[in-house]
Amino acid sequence: MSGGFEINIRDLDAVYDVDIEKNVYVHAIDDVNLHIKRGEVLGIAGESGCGKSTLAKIVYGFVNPPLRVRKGSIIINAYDSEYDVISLSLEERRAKLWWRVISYIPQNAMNVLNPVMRVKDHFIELLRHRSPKADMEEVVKLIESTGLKKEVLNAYPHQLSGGMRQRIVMALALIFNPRVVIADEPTTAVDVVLQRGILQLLIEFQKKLNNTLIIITHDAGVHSMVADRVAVMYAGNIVEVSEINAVFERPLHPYTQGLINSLPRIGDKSTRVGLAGSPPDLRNPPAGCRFHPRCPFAMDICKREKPPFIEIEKDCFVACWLYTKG
Amino acid sequence: MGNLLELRNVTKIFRYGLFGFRFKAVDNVSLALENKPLIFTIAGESGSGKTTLARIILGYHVPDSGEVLYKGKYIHKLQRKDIKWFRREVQAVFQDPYASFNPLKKVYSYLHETAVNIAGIDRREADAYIDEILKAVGLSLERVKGKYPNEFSGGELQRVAMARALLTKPALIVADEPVSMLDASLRINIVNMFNDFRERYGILFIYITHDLSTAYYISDRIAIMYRGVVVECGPVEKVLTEPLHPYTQTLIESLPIPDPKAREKWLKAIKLSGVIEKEEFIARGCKYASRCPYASSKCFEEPPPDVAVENRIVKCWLYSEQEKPLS
Amino acid sequence: MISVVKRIMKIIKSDVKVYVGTLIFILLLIFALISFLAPSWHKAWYFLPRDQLPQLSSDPTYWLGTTTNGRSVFWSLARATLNSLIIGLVAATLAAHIGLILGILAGLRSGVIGAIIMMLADVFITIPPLPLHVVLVTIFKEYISLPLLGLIFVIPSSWAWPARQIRALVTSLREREFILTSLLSGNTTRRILLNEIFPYTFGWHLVNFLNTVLFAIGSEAGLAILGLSLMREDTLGMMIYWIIYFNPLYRGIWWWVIPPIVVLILIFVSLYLISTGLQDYFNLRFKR
Amino acid sequence: MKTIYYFFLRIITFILTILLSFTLIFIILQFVPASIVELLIASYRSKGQYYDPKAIIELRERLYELFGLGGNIVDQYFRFLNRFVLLEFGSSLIAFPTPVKEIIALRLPWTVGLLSITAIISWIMGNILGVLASERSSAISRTLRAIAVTLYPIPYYIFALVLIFIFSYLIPLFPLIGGITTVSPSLTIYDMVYLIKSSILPALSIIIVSGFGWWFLSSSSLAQVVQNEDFYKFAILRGLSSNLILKRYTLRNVILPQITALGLALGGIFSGALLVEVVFAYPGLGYLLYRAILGGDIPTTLGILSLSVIGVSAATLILDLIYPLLDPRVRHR
Repeated sequence: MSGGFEINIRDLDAVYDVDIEKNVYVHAIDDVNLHIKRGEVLGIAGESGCGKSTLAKIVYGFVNPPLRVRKGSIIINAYDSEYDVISLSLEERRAKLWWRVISYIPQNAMNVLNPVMRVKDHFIELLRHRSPKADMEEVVKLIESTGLKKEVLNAYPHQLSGGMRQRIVMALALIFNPRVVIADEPTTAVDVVLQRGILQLLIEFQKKLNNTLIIITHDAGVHSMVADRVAVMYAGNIVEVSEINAVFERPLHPYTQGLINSLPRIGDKSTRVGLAGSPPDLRNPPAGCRFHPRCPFAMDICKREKPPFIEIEKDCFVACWLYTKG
Repeated sequence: MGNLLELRNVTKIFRYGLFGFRFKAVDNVSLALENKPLIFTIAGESGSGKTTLARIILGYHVPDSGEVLYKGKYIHKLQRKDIKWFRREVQAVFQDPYASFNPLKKVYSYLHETAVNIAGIDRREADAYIDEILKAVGLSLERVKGKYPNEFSGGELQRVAMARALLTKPALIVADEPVSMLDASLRINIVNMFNDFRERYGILFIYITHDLSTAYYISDRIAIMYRGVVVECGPVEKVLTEPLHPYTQTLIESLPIPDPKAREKWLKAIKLSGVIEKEEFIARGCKYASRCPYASSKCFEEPPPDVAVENRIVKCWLYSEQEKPLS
Repeated sequence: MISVVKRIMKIIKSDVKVYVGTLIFILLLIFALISFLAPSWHKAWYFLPRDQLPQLSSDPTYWLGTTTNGRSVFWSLARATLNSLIIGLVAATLAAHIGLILGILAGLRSGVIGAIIMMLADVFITIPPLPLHVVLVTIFKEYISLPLLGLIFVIPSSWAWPARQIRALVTSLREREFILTSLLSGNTTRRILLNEIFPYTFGWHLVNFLNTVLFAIGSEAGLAILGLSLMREDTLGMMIYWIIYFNPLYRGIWWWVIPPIVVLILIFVSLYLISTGLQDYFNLRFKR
Repeated sequence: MKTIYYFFLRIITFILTILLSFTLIFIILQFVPASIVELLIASYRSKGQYYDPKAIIELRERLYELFGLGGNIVDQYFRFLNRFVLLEFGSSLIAFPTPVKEIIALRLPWTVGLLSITAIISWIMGNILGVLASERSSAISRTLRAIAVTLYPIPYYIFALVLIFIFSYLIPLFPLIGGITTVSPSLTIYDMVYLIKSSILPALSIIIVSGFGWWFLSSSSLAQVVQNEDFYKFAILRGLSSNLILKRYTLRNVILPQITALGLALGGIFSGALLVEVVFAYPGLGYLLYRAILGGDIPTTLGILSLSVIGVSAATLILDLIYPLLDPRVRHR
């Protein structure tokens, strides 16, 4: 597997059509640029409705109505070939990209197995190309690497606990050793102890397979435990991308600052303050910087023009007028 | 000053299907809360029985055994005249604001009913009184009147639910996961409000949650529940920083805290137990035995007693007189 | 009162199925009501010349021609539609309301009573309706009258469908937190039933009502084919019976056969369109 | 262990259904005034049909016993149950002295033949079409859905009349209400051809209506239920081929609610089929029931009715026993 791998997202813009004739839509992704590197764990943070899951679906190429990509490109180059996800047809994505180059662990992973099929059939139908015996050996090895016993393979999904089903879905996603794995809110409905186990497993596989892991979650604590870099999203824009320690020690964007300050920590009872107001309705988002109605530092220019997405340091970006003057 | 609320060996049994599997959702829980304004947290993961316990305290579920006393009166055996008194004294706020209001009814109708039926406010003065309470939660009457639940954001609707509970000037408010559906940045505003009302109106809050960080931030005392049993109870500063019970220890260690420096300790691999929840519920001894690193044969046979350690109670054989405390 | 009418109109316009269905049904209703203007002799046999082709004239008697037994197809069909609708309404009102009450009772009292009601409902649903109707009508042949026939169709299973439907709805509602909020706002169980639960069940009650009307009209036609309906009265079922009995198609008399079939099909189509349209409407609103 | 418990419960419901329906009939029969027996017998005489006097005597005896006009209630109930369950109704009136059981047995294969073939074909056709149609272009499925919504509520016997009008009158392909008069079909070629020719229309009227009915149910259950399920979306995400998804994910999850729906609809399908036979004078149980009622032959009527109750309950039981084989959640609790 020769080295080079990265994903380049250029000027991506996507909407959820509400009423096509009247041209009413929810502007879910607005001018997103992101460069995802080889072998890194990128966290995509942001609160409900900021578009992080939508971005993940588009990067994976799972775009169907009412979601519509208006402009922008997503270039994945892996195994010395280049794919523009947006221009590929659904058939091409399915044949070339899905599960070989890029795989996707969906939200609510506990209930995504087919209730009327045994666990092992989920794997066999994917492998199928080699001899049944060889297939089974590979599947057993993969299952045992997630800490599950091989008897699990003969069981039906409803006979297993939530945690077990979660690990099976993870094994399914890693079966072809993909170059990038997207995990969409992997541990929201899971209790804390199981969450730690699952996230540790994700990181362990990422290290072993040396691929890129994109974790989408609203939980800042999860990002601080697993992510190398974090992209913070607000109302369809990426407002800040920075290295994990920087995000928590010296957050750049006012939204990130507000978010980090509002998180209580055990052992520290100092008063915390949340953000005023609530996220905008993306059917008619505010002009200029979409955070200006709630931003304590909002200047006149913020209300009129969209802040540029500039690289403050290597691999660190921010979209805020506070940083363009200097 | 007797106890405001007292639970004595409360047990509630649930059944799956007609002759199906029976288990104790709440198993022999005893608690005592003095009559002073504070925030008491009941923390536990899903399936720990904390919501069932809340519904028992509200009088909605009747326990299969044990009693619940509010200001010395048995709440499940109240006579007619006391029911209205109990309803005025004890109110509640629920997890999902949109589920707490009937989508087909105007939100204002619940405020009006509570004010008139429970608080006994005269119909004519109801609007003024409601407006005053709504202002206390950062809203106003004309912002709320005539609107349906879907015309509010989650945060706003939860504030209306809080206002509805405050209308009767209760002494006890049971808040069942009041902020878990809200975004982190908005969550803290509502949590701060609890503290504010505790001081201003002298209300005792029972805060039910699975989020230990907010629990630490606002509460005074905490009880940790696991599979229907209170495993540890005491002042929150002590319990969450120097946890005694093995389950509480694992909980605190596993919590993903928003500080990258703790990553190295957090990534220390843990063994995920393959135990199915159902078995733990019907376990004879300690419910946590099958996952506990210190479990001995006694833990599997006999349910552990409540052991007093400093000003805390922990239900674990490790701390009973014969055994030397290990931690 | 006006707000209720406004709401109903809103529902009707909201779904094309309901709109078309209501339109057809209103036309049928008018046609049925015209039967009150029927001349006194319309029931008599051999009053009119037999097997007359339909011809347009001022007097509607001949619009649809006459039958082999010398009766005006138009008047007998109008009266038949009216009677069938009456049977349907009698059966539906009873069955839907019994179903509603038992459904709410079983939904709220989840203990033994609820289990018994539901077990009874499940058992009754599997019993084929025709045999029991035939037994009832054969035995009480002498006492059969329009409303009694409607009553018979309530047994065995037409109450069971609404009961199952309403019970499922109520059990799911019972778990919802706004019931608790309403309780904490000082509402009595009766008021909760009225303000919180009933607005939801009303929709399905209407749907169950329409489905039972269909079931009853269909059952009456079925019994009539077996010669067990009201021999002396005009009902859509009886018209089918006479068509099978006299077999007019043999002699090319098509105008006696087509109208009753068309009216029957229109009734079924229109009521079912309204019922499915309402179901979609309530599913959507309930989920929101 | 759990599945045996499931079967046990199903068999109990089966027995209960039969017991309850017969008890219901028994209770109804208790309200029959004694005078009605004389009334019924008198009405047959007035019809001018000649009945063998011995038949009348036996009928009066049978009716007295049936309507519980003699003996104490308890042992009468058990004799009543015994008679109904074992179809012991003595000799029929319209074909005296042949016992009721015999003439029913003669006609049973006709009805079972017509019913089983049409019900199964339309169920399978409806489901497969339902799943396929909505997968393909939505234009076809929208028009099909419109037809299905109009056809679905119409009872078979009404639709049968439409078919008669079109295929017997307008385009005379099939014999008008000819039907097969010979009671026992001799297996000559001519009979066979005639048999098939006159059973096409009855079969068609059931297949078209219920076929569209099942199509409508399966496509709506597919659209509302399966396609919104997480496992369906995850199957697409994994890049599985569309016909693999169709076979192992869509079809197998749509079939389950359709089996329960079939179980619930059996009662209606059976009643409908009986009536279609009358409209076409198809020599099955339905037509026998029609002639029994016409001739006031109560024992045969009750015989057919109890057979239909037992038959439908048995069919429902079979479906209930098949269901766990297809749904592992029931098989392995």
